[in-house]
Amino acid sequence: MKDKASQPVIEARGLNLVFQTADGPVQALKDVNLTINQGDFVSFIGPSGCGKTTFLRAIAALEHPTSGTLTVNGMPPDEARRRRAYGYVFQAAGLYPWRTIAGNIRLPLEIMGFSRAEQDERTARVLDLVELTGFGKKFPWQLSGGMQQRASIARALAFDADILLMDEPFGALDEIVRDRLNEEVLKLWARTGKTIGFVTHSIPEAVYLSTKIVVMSPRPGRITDVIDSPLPKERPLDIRDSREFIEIAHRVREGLRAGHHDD
Amino acid sequence: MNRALPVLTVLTGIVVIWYAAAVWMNAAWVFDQAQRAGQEVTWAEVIPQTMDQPRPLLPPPHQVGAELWKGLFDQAVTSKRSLVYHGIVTLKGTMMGFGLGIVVGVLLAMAIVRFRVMDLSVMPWAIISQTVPIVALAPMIITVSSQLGLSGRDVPKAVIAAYLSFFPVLVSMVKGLRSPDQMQLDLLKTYGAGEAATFLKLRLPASMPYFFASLKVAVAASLVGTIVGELPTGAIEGLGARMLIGSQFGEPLIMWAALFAAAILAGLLILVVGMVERLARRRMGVPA
Amino acid sequence: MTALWIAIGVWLAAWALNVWLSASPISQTRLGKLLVPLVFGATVLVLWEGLVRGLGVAPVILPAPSAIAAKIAVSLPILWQDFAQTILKGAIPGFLIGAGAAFLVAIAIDRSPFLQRGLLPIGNFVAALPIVGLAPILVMWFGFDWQSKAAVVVVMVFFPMLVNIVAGLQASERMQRDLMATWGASYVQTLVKLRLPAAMPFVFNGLKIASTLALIGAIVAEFFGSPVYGMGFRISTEVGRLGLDMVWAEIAVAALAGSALYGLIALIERWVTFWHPSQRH
Amino acid sequence: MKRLLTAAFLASMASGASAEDVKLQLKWVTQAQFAGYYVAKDKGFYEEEGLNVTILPGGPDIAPTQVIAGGGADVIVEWMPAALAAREKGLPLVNIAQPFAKSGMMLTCLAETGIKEPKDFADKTLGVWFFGNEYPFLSWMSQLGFKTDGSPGGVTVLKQGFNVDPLLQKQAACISTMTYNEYWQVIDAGIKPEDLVTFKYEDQGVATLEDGLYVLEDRLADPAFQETMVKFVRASMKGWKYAEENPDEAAMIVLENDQTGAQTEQHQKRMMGEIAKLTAGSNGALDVAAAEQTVATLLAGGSDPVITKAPEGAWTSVITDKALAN
Repeated sequence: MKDKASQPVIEARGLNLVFQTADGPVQALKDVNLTINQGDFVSFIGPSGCGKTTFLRAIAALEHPTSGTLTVNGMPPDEARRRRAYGYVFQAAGLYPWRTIAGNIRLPLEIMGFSRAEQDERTARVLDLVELTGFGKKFPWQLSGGMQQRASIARALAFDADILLMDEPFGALDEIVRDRLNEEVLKLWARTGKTIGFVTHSIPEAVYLSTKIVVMSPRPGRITDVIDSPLPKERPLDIRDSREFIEIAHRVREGLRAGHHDD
Repeated sequence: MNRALPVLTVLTGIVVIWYAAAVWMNAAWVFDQAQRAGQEVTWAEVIPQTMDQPRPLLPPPHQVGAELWKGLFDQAVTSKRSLVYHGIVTLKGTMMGFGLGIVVGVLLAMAIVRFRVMDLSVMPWAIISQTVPIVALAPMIITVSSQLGLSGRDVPKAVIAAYLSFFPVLVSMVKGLRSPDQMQLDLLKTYGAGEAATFLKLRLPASMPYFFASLKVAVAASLVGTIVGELPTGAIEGLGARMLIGSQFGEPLIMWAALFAAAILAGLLILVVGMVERLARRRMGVPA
Repeated sequence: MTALWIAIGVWLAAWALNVWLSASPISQTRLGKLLVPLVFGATVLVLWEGLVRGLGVAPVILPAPSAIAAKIAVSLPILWQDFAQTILKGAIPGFLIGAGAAFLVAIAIDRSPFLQRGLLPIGNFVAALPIVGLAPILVMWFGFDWQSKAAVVVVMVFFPMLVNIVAGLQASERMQRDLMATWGASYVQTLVKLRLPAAMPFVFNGLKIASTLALIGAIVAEFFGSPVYGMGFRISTEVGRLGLDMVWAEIAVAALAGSALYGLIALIERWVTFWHPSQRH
Repeated sequence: MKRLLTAAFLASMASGASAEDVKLQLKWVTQAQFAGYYVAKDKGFYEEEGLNVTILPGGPDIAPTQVIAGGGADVIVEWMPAALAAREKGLPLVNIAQPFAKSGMMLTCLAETGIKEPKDFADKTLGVWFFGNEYPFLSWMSQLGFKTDGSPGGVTVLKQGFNVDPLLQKQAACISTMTYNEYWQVIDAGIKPEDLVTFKYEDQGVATLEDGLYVLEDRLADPAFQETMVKFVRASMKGWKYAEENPDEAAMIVLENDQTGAQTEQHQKRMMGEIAKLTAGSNGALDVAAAEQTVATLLAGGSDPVITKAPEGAWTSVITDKALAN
């Protein structure tokens, strides 16, 4: 199935995932087929319960599909996890309150056995990348929400994973902070060329960031539309006023609405 | 079944270890006796002899069980040999102490939340009070209460039990009465609510989950207090007194049976308080 | 009777002082937070002294604070000997062994949800039992010296600690455990870097409960047999000899030791769990 | 030491209690050691005298001296050493009757420890009851020249709990026992009398008077109270003599009054038999020579004397004289 030209990184074929709950089985993912290529910025959008987070977690081997195949870099997700293929950013910053910002960024590096010198070097580099230089010695609770989230992105970047998975990373932040962080993520993506999986509720955010937008609908969670964005790689904030942008946003909204009509 | 199986497994493990320990600990006496009589004994002869000694160092489970059964069911409940009778005495002390502890804890908490001076001056001492080993005070409490004309053993016991049980109530109630946030308090202010109304309509209801959560700890503390109170204060009835009497008369079986009766009583108390808590929570619409 | 009136007068004056103090900005300072309870404690002592003197309470019933202080002053060597026997040899080693054992067991059963499900309800139940009733049995097993006292303390401390540590080990957030998983962290790494630090508030909560239990256990156990020194020994024999001033002297020492132990734990807690919301001011 | 009792307490005593109500605090739990009082109550001897007697059992941490000081009892059963020590502490106890003529205390040792006579105690561990009961032992050791602080050549003292375990567990070479109680617990535990060596305090010349009746001196000045005590002592002694003559019946009466429900018939009957040996020959009147011997023993108490000077007025024959007169 490998196509060398497009270099698929994540491939899902006929993926199903059923949770056993107290109220009986819940189909979280149904017959999901998706290919994500090297360097893609893929957004997953859809209402609550559509399985977008579950799919992201399945990629990171935090959930295990009931049937179907899922490969990451051509291997099962568990294997990929062991090879440290992922940087994961959650909605909350999830920083350890007993560690400083630098200590938090260093944590995955310690676990992965980087040398002390390299830990320091990488920590300094990613702090600079997210513009937090000088805050390394602060404790998380001494920082604002936006800064905490940047630190948590820095932490995910520190060990140079191929794939960055972000689960509504800016959901809890206000609009202005969010815009700025969106810009920064784009810059990061341009600079590092990483493959990014991004879960969001926000249509403008999805359109602004992505090269590929995956629209999902709930009960059971499935993909209803995959939109390849024609927007250029360079995206200033005011691109959001362009006609193309509005058209894509419109298509996404239609897709979401269609998903809703279904139930 | 899913939840019972692990517990049963662990319990079985405990019983097995208990039997092994009983053989090991009680064997010394058998060997000693044989030596005094100038005989040799083999382990095969020793093991049965460790199972039903009248004064075992560690009575095996079945011996304790039999004694417990005898104490609980083979006597009229009014008999002084009945563990039910002594259990009721202890229960009475526990409930008195528990009630007193709740009243003191709640009143103190109200005063502490209302008056800053109470908060500053009393709270630190309430914490220190719990670091004073209550048993040291038990003889004092008896003397002082007998001087106040209370010669019965109930009051000193209840005082000791209350001493231990008021603290968890106090701490939880202070937390609970302070749990409404500024927004809720401000809202009531906009309604023109006075201090009393704020207390009744907001602080008190808000503190209830905290209150009920503290009861389990408080009732267990109260039972410990009552038993401790029955040990050195020379109470002549109650499970604590049974333990002491068992120790004093060299009847380990009585002691062990009383210990297990106390465990059963503790289990029942916690069960009942837990049920009250769940009921109250459901009535207040908090998911249990 | 005048002594009583003076004492009541002092009480009222001190209370007024405290009301004023707690309303004034001084009470926001560290000094104020120390001063107000101290004034309160002092007034209790004054009132006690006044009651005893004013009502002429017999010293064999309730000695005055001054008499107790005088007794402490002349009995320091005995008090120290008792303190060493009961607290240093009985309570503290028992406390450390009990807490340490609970810690090891908690870690040992951590990987087995089956064992946890089996042990936790039992541990929770036993933690609520009047374990102190085991004191006479343990004295029979471990002899009359400090070993049996330490054993009583071990048993009393073990279960509350176990329950708290196990609860603490489950206290880390799921998200943080997931993060650890995405980094491919091993069990030990997750334990050391995440779950143990996250468990610390629970551990210290347990330690605080255990510290008061330790003192009770060590003293009660001495009622059932002891060498001819130790705080529990002194209390029970001096009650028999009507040496109530000595009894109260021992109670003062016990309160001091208990508060010091509690304070020490609270201090370490502040230092270890500085990051916890309850510790941030 | 004049204002020993609180004004409040005296007031309550004067008004609260009717003259014929008597509260008796026992030294220990309900057992045949106190058979006389229980017999007197059950057989109606107290009632015949017009008394309403309440018997309060004791327990491990109940000091009768403290109970009477707190106003919890009118009369207590106490050992003379403890009573004298309390008197020196400022609690003016007076012995008004002495139903026990002899001491039942002894030291019981395991023969296998090699102890044959008192001098063999050196470097051994001895179990002693405290709580006011240690005084005769300390006097004895001081007379023998043994230090009790565990130093070499002395003896190591352990505070014995309320049972004979230290001996059975071999934690002590000898333990304190009463002829009527703990000694038999050792025997019941399966140790044969020939495996034991006993030293009665009586035989060692360090006996002190045990179970006597004590009241507060101030109250004795009140003629009405005196009269009540005369009746009380008379009825009590009648109970004791009845118990001596009908030991089995007395034991059963004790058993019925046992609130702990832990006493056994066999043990109580045997105890009653032994107790009868100690009360035999006492009509209730205190043998002054025995009391003086007690004082002498206590004064010889070595470095930490139980009492520092001979007491005055610590016993009176006023009550027994009247009680025995008719």
